[in-house]
Amino acid sequence: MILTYSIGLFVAFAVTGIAFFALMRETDGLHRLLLTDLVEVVTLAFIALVGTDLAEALILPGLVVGTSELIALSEIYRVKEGFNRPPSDGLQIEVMETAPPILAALLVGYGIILSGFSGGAVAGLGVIFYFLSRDHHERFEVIETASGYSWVIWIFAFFTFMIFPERWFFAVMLAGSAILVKVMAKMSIIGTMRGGPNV
Amino acid sequence: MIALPLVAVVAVVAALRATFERNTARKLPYVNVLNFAIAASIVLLLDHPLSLVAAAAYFVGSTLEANAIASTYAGARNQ
Amino acid sequence: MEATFILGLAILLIGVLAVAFVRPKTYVARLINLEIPGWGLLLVMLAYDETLALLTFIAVTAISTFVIVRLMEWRDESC
Amino acid sequence: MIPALEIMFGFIALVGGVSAALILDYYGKLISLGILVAGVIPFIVDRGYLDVAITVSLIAPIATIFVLRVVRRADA
Repeated sequence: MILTYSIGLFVAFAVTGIAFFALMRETDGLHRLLLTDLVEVVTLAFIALVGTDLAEALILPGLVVGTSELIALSEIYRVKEGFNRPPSDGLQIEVMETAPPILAALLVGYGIILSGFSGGAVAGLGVIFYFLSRDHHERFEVIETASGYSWVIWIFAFFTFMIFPERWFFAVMLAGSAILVKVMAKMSIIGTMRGGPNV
Repeated sequence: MIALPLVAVVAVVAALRATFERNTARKLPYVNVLNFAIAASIVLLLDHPLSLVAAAAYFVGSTLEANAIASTYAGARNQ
Repeated sequence: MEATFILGLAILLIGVLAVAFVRPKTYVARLINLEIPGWGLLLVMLAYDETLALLTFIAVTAISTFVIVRLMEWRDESC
Repeated sequence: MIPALEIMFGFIALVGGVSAALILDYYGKLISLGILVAGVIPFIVDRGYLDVAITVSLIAPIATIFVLRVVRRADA
């Protein structure tokens, strides 16, 4: 067990060295963005080596921060380089005609069962995939409204924890479903961000 | 108990053939054989009702992936 | 436990080498190679039974792939 | 899982990873990623996480389809 951990730590250090070496030598902007994603994966390996519930509790915030950081960096890069012409239509293959509703339904259903941030990410991926294959207009009000209501539910669950601690199960359920809707709404907005008329 | 090692050997052979095939279009049948073998080994590995669902999900997903690659490749070649 | 862990470390090492010294040096090749260390990290997490982190990691990897893909599409359209 | 099977499936995963790193063609790289996933899935199933296996095998093709959008543009 101890030997396993030392081997893992050694490999993790070597891999981190390689990743930062590549990041140091790189000058192009988009390549640096891709290498930042690599550094995120590599540093998560350190946390994963801890190997208890503590690791799980540390990886989840790392993933949240990593995603939001990547989204923000890509937007900054896009604005800085002046890419202001939205991309045209995507992949025109026959698989994309029938598969997205089924796959999206499966992923969203499983995400609802999972709930919390994990469920939100899984369900949001399904919604991204669905929006990617369809024409989508004027759906933003609905998504934003759902997101706002879920924020209210989250606050309500928080106060339930504070005021009625004996109703903790109810509060956990409320908070889990609210975070699910919130994360799913945010992720699905990524899928619609293709530069349409109302973005 | 002979079924599982047999399926694994088939999977290894299919993976090697798919890897060392030069032509990209000719890799895809070997990948399909590999997907069949892995779906079979999922069912044989774990004796549980849900493993059938997992094998079906893997089969659907990998077939979808191979189909998407094949049709994009064909579309790029036709242009 | 042992086999999963060592296989995960090996794939992590291969993937990081593949991303750091990518050939041909294009954005698309680096984006595809970026998925390899993700699977290695998945195996390491699997060896320590971190189920929830694993599920979230897979979903988040796909989402960040999509974010970069979208950025590249904007770039291709504008250049 | 008996050691022989672990060696076989691990070998499939390693072959997929190495060839995904070495092949220059984009479509070949994506096919090799599929081989890597095929080698990883039996390890997940063997540890009993069938729900994880279902999710992984549904998400992997979605990520491939995302990448295909860029590959088609770069290839054309």
